[in-house]
Amino acid sequence: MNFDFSDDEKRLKEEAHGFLNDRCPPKAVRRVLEGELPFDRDLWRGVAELGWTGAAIPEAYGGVGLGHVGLCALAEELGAALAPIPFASSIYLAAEALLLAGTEAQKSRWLPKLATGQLIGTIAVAEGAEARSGKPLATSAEGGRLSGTKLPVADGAYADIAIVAARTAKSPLALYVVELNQPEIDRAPVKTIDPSRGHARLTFRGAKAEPLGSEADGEAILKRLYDRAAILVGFEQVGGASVALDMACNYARERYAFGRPIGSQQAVKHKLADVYCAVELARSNAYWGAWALGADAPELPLAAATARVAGSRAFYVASKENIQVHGGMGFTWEGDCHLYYRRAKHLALMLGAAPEWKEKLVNEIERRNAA
Amino acid sequence: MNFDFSDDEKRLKEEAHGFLNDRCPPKAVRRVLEGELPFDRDLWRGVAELGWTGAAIPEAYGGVGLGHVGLCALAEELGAALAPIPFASSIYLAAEALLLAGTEAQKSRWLPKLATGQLIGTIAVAEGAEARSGKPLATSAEGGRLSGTKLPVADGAYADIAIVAARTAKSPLALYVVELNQPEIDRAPVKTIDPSRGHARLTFRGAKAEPLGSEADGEAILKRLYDRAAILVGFEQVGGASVALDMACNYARERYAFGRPIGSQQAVKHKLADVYCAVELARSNAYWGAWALGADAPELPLAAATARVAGSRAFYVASKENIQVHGGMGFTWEGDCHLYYRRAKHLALMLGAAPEWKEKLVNEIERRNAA
Amino acid sequence: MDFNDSPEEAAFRAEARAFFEKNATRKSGHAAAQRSRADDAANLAAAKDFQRRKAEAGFAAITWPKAFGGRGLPPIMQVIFNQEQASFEVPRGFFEIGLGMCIPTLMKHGTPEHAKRYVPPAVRGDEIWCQLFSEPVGGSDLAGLITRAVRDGDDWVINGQKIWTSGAHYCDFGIIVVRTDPNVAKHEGLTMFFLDMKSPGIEVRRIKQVSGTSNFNEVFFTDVRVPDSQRLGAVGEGWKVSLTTLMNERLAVGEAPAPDFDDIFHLAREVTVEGKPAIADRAMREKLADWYVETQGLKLTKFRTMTALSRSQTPGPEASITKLVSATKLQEIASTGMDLLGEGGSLMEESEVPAAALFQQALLYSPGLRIAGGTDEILRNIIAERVLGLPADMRADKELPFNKIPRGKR
Amino acid sequence: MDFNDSPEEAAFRAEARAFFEKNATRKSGHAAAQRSRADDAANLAAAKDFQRRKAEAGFAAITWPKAFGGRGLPPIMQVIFNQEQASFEVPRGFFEIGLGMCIPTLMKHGTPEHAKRYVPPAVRGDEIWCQLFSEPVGGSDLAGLITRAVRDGDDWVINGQKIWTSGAHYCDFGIIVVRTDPNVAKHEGLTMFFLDMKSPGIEVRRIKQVSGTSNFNEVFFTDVRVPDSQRLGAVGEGWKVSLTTLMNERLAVGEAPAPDFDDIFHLAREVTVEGKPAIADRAMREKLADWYVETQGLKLTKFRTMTALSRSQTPGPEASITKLVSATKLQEIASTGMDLLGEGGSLMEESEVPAAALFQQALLYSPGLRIAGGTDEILRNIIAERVLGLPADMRADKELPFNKIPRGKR
Repeated sequence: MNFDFSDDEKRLKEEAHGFLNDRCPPKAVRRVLEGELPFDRDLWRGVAELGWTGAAIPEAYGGVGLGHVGLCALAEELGAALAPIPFASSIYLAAEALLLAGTEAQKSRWLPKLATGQLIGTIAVAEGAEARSGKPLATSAEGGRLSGTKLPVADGAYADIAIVAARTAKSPLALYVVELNQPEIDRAPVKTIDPSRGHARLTFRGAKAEPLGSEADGEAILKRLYDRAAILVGFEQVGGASVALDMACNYARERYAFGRPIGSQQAVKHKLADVYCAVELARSNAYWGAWALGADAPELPLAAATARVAGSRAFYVASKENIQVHGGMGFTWEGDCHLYYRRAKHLALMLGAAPEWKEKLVNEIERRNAA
Repeated sequence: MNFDFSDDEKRLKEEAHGFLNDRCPPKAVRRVLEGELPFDRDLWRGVAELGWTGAAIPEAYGGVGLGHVGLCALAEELGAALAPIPFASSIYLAAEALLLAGTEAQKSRWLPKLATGQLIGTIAVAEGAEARSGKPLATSAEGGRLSGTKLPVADGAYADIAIVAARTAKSPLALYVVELNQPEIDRAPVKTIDPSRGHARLTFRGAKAEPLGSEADGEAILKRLYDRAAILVGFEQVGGASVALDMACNYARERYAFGRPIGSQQAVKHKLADVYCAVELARSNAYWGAWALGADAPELPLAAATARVAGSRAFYVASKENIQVHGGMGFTWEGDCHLYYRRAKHLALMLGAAPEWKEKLVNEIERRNAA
Repeated sequence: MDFNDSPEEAAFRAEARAFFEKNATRKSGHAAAQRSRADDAANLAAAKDFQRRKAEAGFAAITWPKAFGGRGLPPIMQVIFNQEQASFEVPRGFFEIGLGMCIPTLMKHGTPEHAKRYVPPAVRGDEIWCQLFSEPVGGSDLAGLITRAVRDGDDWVINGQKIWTSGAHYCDFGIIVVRTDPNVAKHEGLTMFFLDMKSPGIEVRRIKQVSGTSNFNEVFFTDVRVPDSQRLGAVGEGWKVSLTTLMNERLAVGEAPAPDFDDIFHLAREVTVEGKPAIADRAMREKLADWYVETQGLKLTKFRTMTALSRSQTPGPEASITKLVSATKLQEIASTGMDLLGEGGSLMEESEVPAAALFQQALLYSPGLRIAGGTDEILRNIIAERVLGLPADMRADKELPFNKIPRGKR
Repeated sequence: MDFNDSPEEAAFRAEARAFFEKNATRKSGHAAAQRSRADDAANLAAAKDFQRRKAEAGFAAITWPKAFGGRGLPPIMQVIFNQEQASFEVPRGFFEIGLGMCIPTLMKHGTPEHAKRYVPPAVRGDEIWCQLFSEPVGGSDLAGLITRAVRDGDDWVINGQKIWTSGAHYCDFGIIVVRTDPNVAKHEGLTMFFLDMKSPGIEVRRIKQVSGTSNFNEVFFTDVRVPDSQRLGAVGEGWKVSLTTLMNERLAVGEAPAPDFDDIFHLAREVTVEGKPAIADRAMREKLADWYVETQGLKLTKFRTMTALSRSQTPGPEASITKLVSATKLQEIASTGMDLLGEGGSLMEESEVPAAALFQQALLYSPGLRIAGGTDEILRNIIAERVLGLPADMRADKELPFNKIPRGKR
């Protein structure tokens, strides 16, 4: 039984923790939140230099080949620091999509640059706020040309390439690799609940696009990609939730009211004990996901859904009750509580909301029971 | 604005409270719970003598003609006392069914005896534990004869008449009035979660049965009957919930641990504050039901569903947390906490469980919005 | 049981409705419109104008004694006026604190001269009042305040800081509680004054909230002089005096703003999820049912309170459940509304998002509702102690001189 | 990350599995069977027989030092043994308290002679032990006990009452904490002894629980004499000694019994609601997903604890979350399972009700799970204080002599 990070992974995690403590304090997040920067380019360069962007990319494609469990360890720290960089878009989604479905030529062309952080990738699936509608995609591809509008696209305003989902004559959803610096693409930043992560509207007017995987497999690839990303995001959620819980505990120990620390009141203690339970359940479920990802186990879809549901709940609850414990100060712009609350809801929505994942989870159990 | 019981109704309620305090303490409930008596016949005679059984039955049929708001006031007190008598079966269901759908002859024949408590009525709809299955009724009626098995039937072992739901050649559900003292009917007591209210299995082998209302209207009558009964049961739930909350508060004030009353701990205070909120919301919603019942308002189905969902939740939560506040003593047979917990779950199931009523509630809002 | 007005109530309702029909626009559609309440100059001017018309029509002080320019009507009439008002677009958020809390305190604890000077312009909307109670050290422990006032001849000199002061940046006057003796027990060393917000030494800084708006201020006091004649109540009686004010606050604190049941119900009908309206989803339907039960329960609880009022009974602290239940419900509704949109749920472009991003905005303002005007935890304590009669929390600060109470680092 | 045994662990697992294959029956189907654990004579005899075979095969004291007849293996091996045991029908519920709590206390605080006399028969199942700590006045305030022991020559004379004593009616010996000095602070006046449960003056009365079963007893002491040689630890050190016992209890308290996720999942597939399997209902599916996340999370948390054990680290109080989360989940699952049946849900005839009325029975025993072995509230305090480092509750009884502590009416 070894249901924990290895010693090497723990060392990596500790180093990441130290680096991010130094380079990504809340005031760095705030610079992006308040619109001073579109994202933290210095931090991005820093993590790339440390090899994090290439952590799970094989050495053959310029990566470090550390494997996905190591990437999970990094994700937890990036989540804890609320890192305002396109890590998830570029690594969990764009690079992973290429690894999953790219041709040799595509992998050789893009992965080395994604691995070094030289290029930024993202994914463009949603078409407007009503992203769960299940309506046919309006974005279409024909003869290597893409037309339509994608919104919201994380990091869309400054990413170099995007994996784009489009309808074709033969398939309701096929994937394409698209270079974003084309005159046939308009990009405009849009407001979201978490301005510390940039989002954009992308309009394609006959933009050049290269198929990723076969047209027929688009939906299957996307599902698999989202399952894998859900585990990595699950670690970001666990990281963020733990920090929110720590903040609340620290404040509850230090803040006095009625002549005693507010943390000596059961209303506060018991609230935080419940948050702790949510966070630990999420952590254990995320570990299961890490194992499934590392072992490419058949349990992966189930572990992914479980980690995602647990992680989304834990971070949301921890961040919301962190505000409550902080009282009025927790509700000020100057206080840092809202950074976590915003990120929690953003992460809970980015790969689809809890109801979708609960449905996937039960589907998966039914499938396994039928088998 | 007069959203409260009238002074007369309040006086009636106070009298009922005093009478039940005297005649129906927990140890009277326990005599039925522990199988000493099938139901409390003395108490039944007592409430009948006070005219409660005839409260909402018009004077023309031997009742007191007090109206349904008065009956709601009595229901709250009967619920508070956990009265172990067939009041709901005989009055909210059998007598109300006759009032809703009976012919003049049927009303004249049965209501006066139900009004005086001389006869006990009940209703028999469910056919086994899986009562929500939606399968066609197995009990059938043909040529005035009824065959099939009903289970569980509240008070079925000692009731004199039952309103029975059966399938006919023309209708999936028609209602019948059936005298239960026929050789063609077998009755056997069955165990339920609340033994303070007797239940039975009734087997009909070609028993004589008289149609109640037209065959085609059976489902509509039953729905209307359940809506009306849900409001009366809603008051029983509010009554029971209030007593469970009071018990918990009293215990929390008097029981010391760590040198102080346990009720001075926020874990206990805040739990009970939340229970109070649930009980008050249920009470207000029940009042709406009482108004709708008294005024025969078009809002009745919506008010009924609202009162039922709120009442079921309030009584369950109050009774379950009452055990928790009592700690180990709350979990002993000798303690009275479990009487309320059992009754709470019994009442929450008797007219159908919360999911059914939530569905009715939203249906009703949709219907009203479409209109 | 009925929902009917008495003849007097019906007549008053008709009068109020006529006033609104004449002076305001009836609301159309649902939700959305009620959100924008910026306290900018234009809105302030409109609010002052509307207040003057209310005063002229006799609706600005419905329940106050005639001696103070009120109509001397029972509280139920105020409720009826508010019910009618709810159907109209009217300026709000400028006078509630002054007329609901400050002026009643002045009327009770000030001199007849104070009343004569300050009540009429407040009622007419010419002068606006704010309340300076909370401090950074205090939080829920309101009486733990440390802003000092020291006697100097006929004046008092105030130094310190207040926080969460609504409207301090546009108010003309304020009532303030300060510590005049730190050597006695917490509640015994406080005194209340009123002061001119333009006094030298007062600095107002607006607080930006998570939701991006600035409804509150910090107010800093540096050697601010207040004449002793502006004291309300005796020296050392400030806590008792402020209870008058706070009792009025509790009545004023109502349910949370939109989105409520109706809004999420409509959203669920509009939004498509996996090809079907969201409302077709049974999981959503159960949530809707639960919220309806709460929303309707709170509305009907208010009717029970009104019944008590119309019988001239005093409603108790039962009203505390309104904010406790509705603030949590608001946060749940906001979050669930966003979940209906999946990956698009975090978008906040009003033109792109159903209900003009109402749910997204609510996610950001809902945490404040669980804090302002008494946190969830304080409200549960109030219910437990005052309604259910459970014993008070153990007090670490009881009987200690204020300056001996442990205070921690922040 | 992997779930693999080390070579030593794999070898031990194979040995344990072989033992069970030889001495017990493999479980079939799911749930239901695990429920009946009546402590009647037949079950007691079977349990003693099985314990003897465990002892002979070297599995009765896996982690104990060899000096006490144990195998001296690390705690992970006990976990592996328990994992294997979970697949078999074995008698349970008779020896856990004696071997898990009482004998370890005796080994640590008794004399070598005590160990020599009492440990071997306890391990072989010839003698069973119980723990006499809780009292009616105490509840969660375990140290608030009032049963007195007064010195009389070489003996102590005990008078008072214990409660919630599992197995007192069939046990041979018990360990007991009593108050030997009421004039000192609560935790300082206690002393621990062990005694023969057949001693004159002991009366055992079974307690009937809400669920109808009787797992616990009240034990009354009238002038019961215990020789001073049966004292465990010094006079006045009883609380410290009992912490050894309770620490072991905390490790033993595990997850709640069935029904768990698997049971409600199967029920939802079997039961028809409105013509469709209950599992087709989206509201049910969301509940199932939530419970799966909790069930799986707890199971995986146990793997994390095992990892710590297999690295010879000591797991902390994190395990407190298991009972806290699973007891509430059990009550929810029971209630929801009944709701699937609608009007028929309250039926308890095993032959008539899906899953043989498991859910109905669980509704009745689940409240006990939220209380026994530490209430929800105590567990939250433990997590808050020992894991999260939050300050302790304010203590009204601190530093007071025990007989001056306010005690109320009950």
